[in-house]
Amino acid sequence: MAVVVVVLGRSRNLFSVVVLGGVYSFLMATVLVAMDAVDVAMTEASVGAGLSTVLFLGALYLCDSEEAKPIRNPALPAAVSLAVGAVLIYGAMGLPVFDDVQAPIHQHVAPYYLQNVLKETNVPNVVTAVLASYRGYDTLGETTVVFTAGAGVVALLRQRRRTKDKEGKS
Amino acid sequence: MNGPAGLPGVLGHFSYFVTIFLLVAGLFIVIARGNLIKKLVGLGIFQTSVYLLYIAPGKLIGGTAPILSDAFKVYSNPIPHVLILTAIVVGVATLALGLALVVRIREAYGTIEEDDILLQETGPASAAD
Amino acid sequence: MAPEQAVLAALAVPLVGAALIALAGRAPNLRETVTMATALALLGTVLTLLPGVLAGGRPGVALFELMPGLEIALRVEPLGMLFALVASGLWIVNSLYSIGYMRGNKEEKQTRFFICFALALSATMGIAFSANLFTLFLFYEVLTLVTYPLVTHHGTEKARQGGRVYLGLLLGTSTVFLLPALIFIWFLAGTTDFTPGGILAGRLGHHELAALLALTVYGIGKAALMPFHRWLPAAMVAPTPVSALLHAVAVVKAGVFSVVKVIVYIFGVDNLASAGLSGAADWLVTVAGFTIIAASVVALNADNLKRRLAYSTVSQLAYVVMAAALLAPLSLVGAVLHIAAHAFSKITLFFAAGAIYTAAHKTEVSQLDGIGRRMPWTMVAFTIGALSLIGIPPFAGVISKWYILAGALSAQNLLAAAVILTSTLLNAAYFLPIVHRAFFRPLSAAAESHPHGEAPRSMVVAMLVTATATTAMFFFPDTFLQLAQAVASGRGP
Amino acid sequence: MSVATHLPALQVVLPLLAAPLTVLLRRPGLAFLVAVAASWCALAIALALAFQVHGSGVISYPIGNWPPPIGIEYRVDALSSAMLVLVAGIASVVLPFARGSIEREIPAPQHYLFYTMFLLCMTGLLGISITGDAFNIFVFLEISSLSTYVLIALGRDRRALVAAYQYLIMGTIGATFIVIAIGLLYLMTGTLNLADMGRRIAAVNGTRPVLAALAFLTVGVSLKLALFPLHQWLPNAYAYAPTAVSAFIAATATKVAVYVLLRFYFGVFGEAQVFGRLPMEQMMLALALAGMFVASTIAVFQTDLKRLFAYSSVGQIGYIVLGLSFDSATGLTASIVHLFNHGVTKGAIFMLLGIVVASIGGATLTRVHGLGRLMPWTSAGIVLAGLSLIGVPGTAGFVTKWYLVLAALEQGQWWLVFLIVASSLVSLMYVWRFVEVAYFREPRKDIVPAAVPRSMAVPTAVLLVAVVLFGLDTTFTVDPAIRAAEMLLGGAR
Amino acid sequence: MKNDLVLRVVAKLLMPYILLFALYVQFHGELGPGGGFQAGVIIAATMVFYGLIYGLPAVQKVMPEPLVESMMAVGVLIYGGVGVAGLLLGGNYLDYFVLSRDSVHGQERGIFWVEVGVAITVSGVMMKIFYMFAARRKGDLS
Repeated sequence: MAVVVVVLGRSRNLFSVVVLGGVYSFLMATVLVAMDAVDVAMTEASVGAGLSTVLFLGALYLCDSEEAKPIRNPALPAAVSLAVGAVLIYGAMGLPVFDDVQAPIHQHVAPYYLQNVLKETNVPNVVTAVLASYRGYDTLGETTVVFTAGAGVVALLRQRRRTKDKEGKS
Repeated sequence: MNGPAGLPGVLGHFSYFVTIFLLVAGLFIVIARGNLIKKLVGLGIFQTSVYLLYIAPGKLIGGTAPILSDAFKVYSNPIPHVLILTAIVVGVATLALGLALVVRIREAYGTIEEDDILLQETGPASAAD
Repeated sequence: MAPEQAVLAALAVPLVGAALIALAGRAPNLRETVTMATALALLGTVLTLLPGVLAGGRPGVALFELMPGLEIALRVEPLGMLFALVASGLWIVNSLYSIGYMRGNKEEKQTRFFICFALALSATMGIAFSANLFTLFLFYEVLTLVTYPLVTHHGTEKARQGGRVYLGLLLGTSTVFLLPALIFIWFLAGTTDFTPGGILAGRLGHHELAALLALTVYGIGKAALMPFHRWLPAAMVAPTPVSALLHAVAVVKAGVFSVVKVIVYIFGVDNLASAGLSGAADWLVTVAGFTIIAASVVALNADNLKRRLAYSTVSQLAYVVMAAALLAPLSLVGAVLHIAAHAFSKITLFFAAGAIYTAAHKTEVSQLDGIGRRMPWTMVAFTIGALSLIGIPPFAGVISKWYILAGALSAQNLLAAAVILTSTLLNAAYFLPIVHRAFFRPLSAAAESHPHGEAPRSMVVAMLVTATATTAMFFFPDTFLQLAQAVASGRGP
Repeated sequence: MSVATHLPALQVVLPLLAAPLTVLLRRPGLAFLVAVAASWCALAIALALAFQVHGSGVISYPIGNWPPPIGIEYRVDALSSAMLVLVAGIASVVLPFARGSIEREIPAPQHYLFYTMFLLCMTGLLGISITGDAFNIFVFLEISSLSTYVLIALGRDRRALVAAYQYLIMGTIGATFIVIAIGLLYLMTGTLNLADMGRRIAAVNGTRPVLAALAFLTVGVSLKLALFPLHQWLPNAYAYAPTAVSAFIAATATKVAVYVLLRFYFGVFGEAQVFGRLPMEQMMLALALAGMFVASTIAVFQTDLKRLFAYSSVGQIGYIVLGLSFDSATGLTASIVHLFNHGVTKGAIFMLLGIVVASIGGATLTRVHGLGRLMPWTSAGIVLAGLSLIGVPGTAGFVTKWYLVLAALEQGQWWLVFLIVASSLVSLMYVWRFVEVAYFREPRKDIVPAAVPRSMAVPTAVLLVAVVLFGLDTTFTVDPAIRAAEMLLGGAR
Repeated sequence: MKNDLVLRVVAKLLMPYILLFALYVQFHGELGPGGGFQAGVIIAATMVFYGLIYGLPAVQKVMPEPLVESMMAVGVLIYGGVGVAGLLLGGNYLDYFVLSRDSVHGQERGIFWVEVGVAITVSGVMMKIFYMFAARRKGDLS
């Protein structure tokens, strides 16, 4: 995965970038499966690898597919992103280690779901249950986000460009 | 707060390091690259990396996907999965909007390079009337 | 009408007047009739308050309360009463004069001019009758803002320059110094009400008190205490009636008025003078004294008539501040009286200067040779004003100066006494030459070739009125004296 | 079932469902009506909630009847109800205004979608303010953000697109940071419910992940609220967005971000940890001051009024953060009051600019010459709101200044007192640029103002009245603020 | 590729199965992985697929633009409506217990409808976005 990202960062042909992005998503998906997050994996595969790739290609069709060499010098961005990474490492070192049963997340709310889902909703897929019922409101929000995006794209791409351009120039 | 069942030391945090590397790389692409689409790709990576941050700690070795049946006793933690599902959706929604914007920008400016756009703007921007 | 209503009316009348003037803007005659009517109405309202206040009444009204102990409220007390009297009285004369002046010089935007004038008066009434420091601050700022268009009336670049200095210094000092002081006072006392004996008694040590006093006094930039006096000469770009308003009627008077009011009712004379913190105000005496002398010297070297008058004002204001800072009852009476005396005298002088400009288009002292023969009334009035400021009987100035001097002696402050005497000489030195030129020098050749007569009648009348007032105040000072003594003896609000 | 018990749900759900409805209707007129109706209902609900909270304390509403922390909880307390009122209030004023405004700024086929987006944005902000669940905050944050990007991109200038894109990138980074923070917190506490988090975090106080979370959260939110060095997206966004949008987001979006900050700092981390473990106070103080001075100074040199006031917003945010940095009841009160006051003021200003744009087709300083004569009411309004930005007494802005200075005094930091008042002089400068152009320049011949519908004038007037009202009677603003501040410091856990 | 015979035939054959699979994912979501969102994506993907092969007009005959646009809204409304139903039946917002006499059954019912709503919105939005980009493309070429 890391390799993919590095290549992706360096390459300047946007097509390959996009395709690599797809590959990356697939890898991510497999990792997620390994982490037992089947639903997530499925979504990531369909969305990350499928949907967004299509979107990108669609957009690329409308734009030019070669990236000019970045003129700016990468010192500052590097500094910023590394700083962020440093903070995160600092924090991560204190996190419960991988596969730690004692970690709070395994102690507090989750067990309740695992024990009561069948009793309360008769839905064996805990993820679905939590998604749609316990935390159903988040999902409503999520749906709204999707809707927002849809309506937004409509709002942005509906009107005729030419007039738009003139206004822009004025 | 290393629990007894946890893998020791750095190894125990391996997943985090992967996450962090991806995150840094993504962020770097976003900030450093001048190409609007490239930026969005970077943004994508940046967001996806966060997924691992959530999911990984939820995994329990020997656990299975949180789909209940009598065959298994140990399950991985479902909550992060739920959250990340939402996060992914939000991510792609943002992406769609971003691309739509890029298309429009391409049409208005004829380029998707940030620097070129800034170059153009120094022209009309001065006569902002 | 009941005194409470009268208090509100005092603010409302000029506002209504302004509105009417705006409506009557098309027809000059009607507009100016409205102006005069408003002015008279205002004086009438203020006068209805006088007897009650003399009898010890302190009518007041509370409008809004922003937070506990911080409300917009009005209350009439002797000092404010006196200030209101002077301002509203002089407004009538000033309007009369302005009409002549504006027409004589064919000024533009006359409607805006008269509107702002009325607004300024409303703000002044607010300052005069404010019941606490916060309200005073509020109207103080309003006054600054509404007078800005007057100062920049000509709209030239020079005018705008002057306007910037004016606005910058006044708003600057008031926000950077006065506002923190105000909040600090509230923070200490939980109120900002003007109360006899002050509200800070025993709350602060010597140095803190001195510092706070400095903040406050310099915060009141309108008092033109050096080094924050620059705005006054800068504002000279304005038309003469405006200068008169600034110098005599409203602005600078508002300044010294506030200073006196703060010293008497916020800090408290006894508090400042009390043993523990004796001389928390001494430095102020020194600064004021310095201002008096320095300003007089500048005036001495100024050839531009208005500039000379401006610096004379700076020094005269310093008189009031010094007198107040002396903290002696007698000098306080002097301070209060001097507000009135200087008002009458200085407005006369400015009227004269304006008249000269209107009739002869002369602005420099050196051009005034023999003008007394052409404009006898004007120069007589001028002479009266000058003599009054120098402190020669039978004119108003001598009374106030007398009290201040007496106060200085009673406070055994020889420095102050010396300053007063020196400055008197200086005053004489920069006023008398003008009189001498006007009456005893022959007309210059240049002037011979441009014959001109007296200024428009309305201006002459206005001048004579103020000149008479200046004289009258010497013979019948009772009302003012009563009010002043009421202030000094602590029978405040 | 009684409606009253379900108000919290309805508060958000009404606008949320109204949004898709507008898409179904597709007719601008109907969409407009739906939107207005929804926003007014929302306002009514918000007020009702405010009263309930005031009466019976914190309201907790478990959605889907799952008791928190199992399910998602809605939690209304003094602070959140205040935010609800602000958001709903501004929305219900801006929406009627928007109709006239967008007709001139947005191509017709977009109109109904504009209302959709507007409603969604409002939904998002309301959701953030009311929810008691960490992840839910993120979801609704995204709703509001996405819709905001679109709204900005609808601006007629092509630079609006770039502005929107920049905002999208920065906003998403900020949001992702927030997610990271939430994730870390979740990993450490095992819960997503804020109150629950606040309780359970005690066990892991000061551990590295928590501190890291604190850092990420601060940066993320700072991006959203355009804290000084992270403000680059804001000026363009405000300047090129349709004016109605500028008005709404300027008044609410950044404020809600501040709310999130407060919520996490005091509700979850606890002030001891925030201000104890890290040099937060100093950092915030520095950034706030930098914002106050640098941003305001940049504002002075802008030529486009929308840009000018956008920068002024960055400066004003400085005040809010400054109040926060005092970590005292008074300071917090100042911040929360300023959320209101600045929200109202800025809303009013951008609406006024909207009127200007609609009338003379642009709001650059070169266009508004002599605006004082062309559009007396509008420019008077701008000046009034400007005075509030400066913090002149009698306007909303003054109240904030007052509390800020008070907070500084409590800690005896005199230098801060002076910096605060000095910063208001900078604001004076940029407001004055408008005044000079509008009142002391001749109108341009080539510009003839077009008539503006009353539907734009009236809502603007309403806000202006509020500006003055909040400046004179502070019971609406300060009292809730004080309650909220005490609640936060008392520990909202 | 519009006139590639093989593709066209294969597409025709495949289409129904994909949709079937979508429905499976949709309603099997309670048991296995999957749910409304994934289903929606797949449905949309089918249509996009169809569109790529047969061209935009063809899809728009099957799925007219206004219909798609209203699908976006309807989905959200269904979801929100379930919540409101909860309110009307005397529960809290999004309270599924009250949707049926037997609370567990109520939960199932609630989840079912919610998933439907999600699916509709998602597919609607995806298709709409595809349309939008596609339309742009035509505009560019012309």
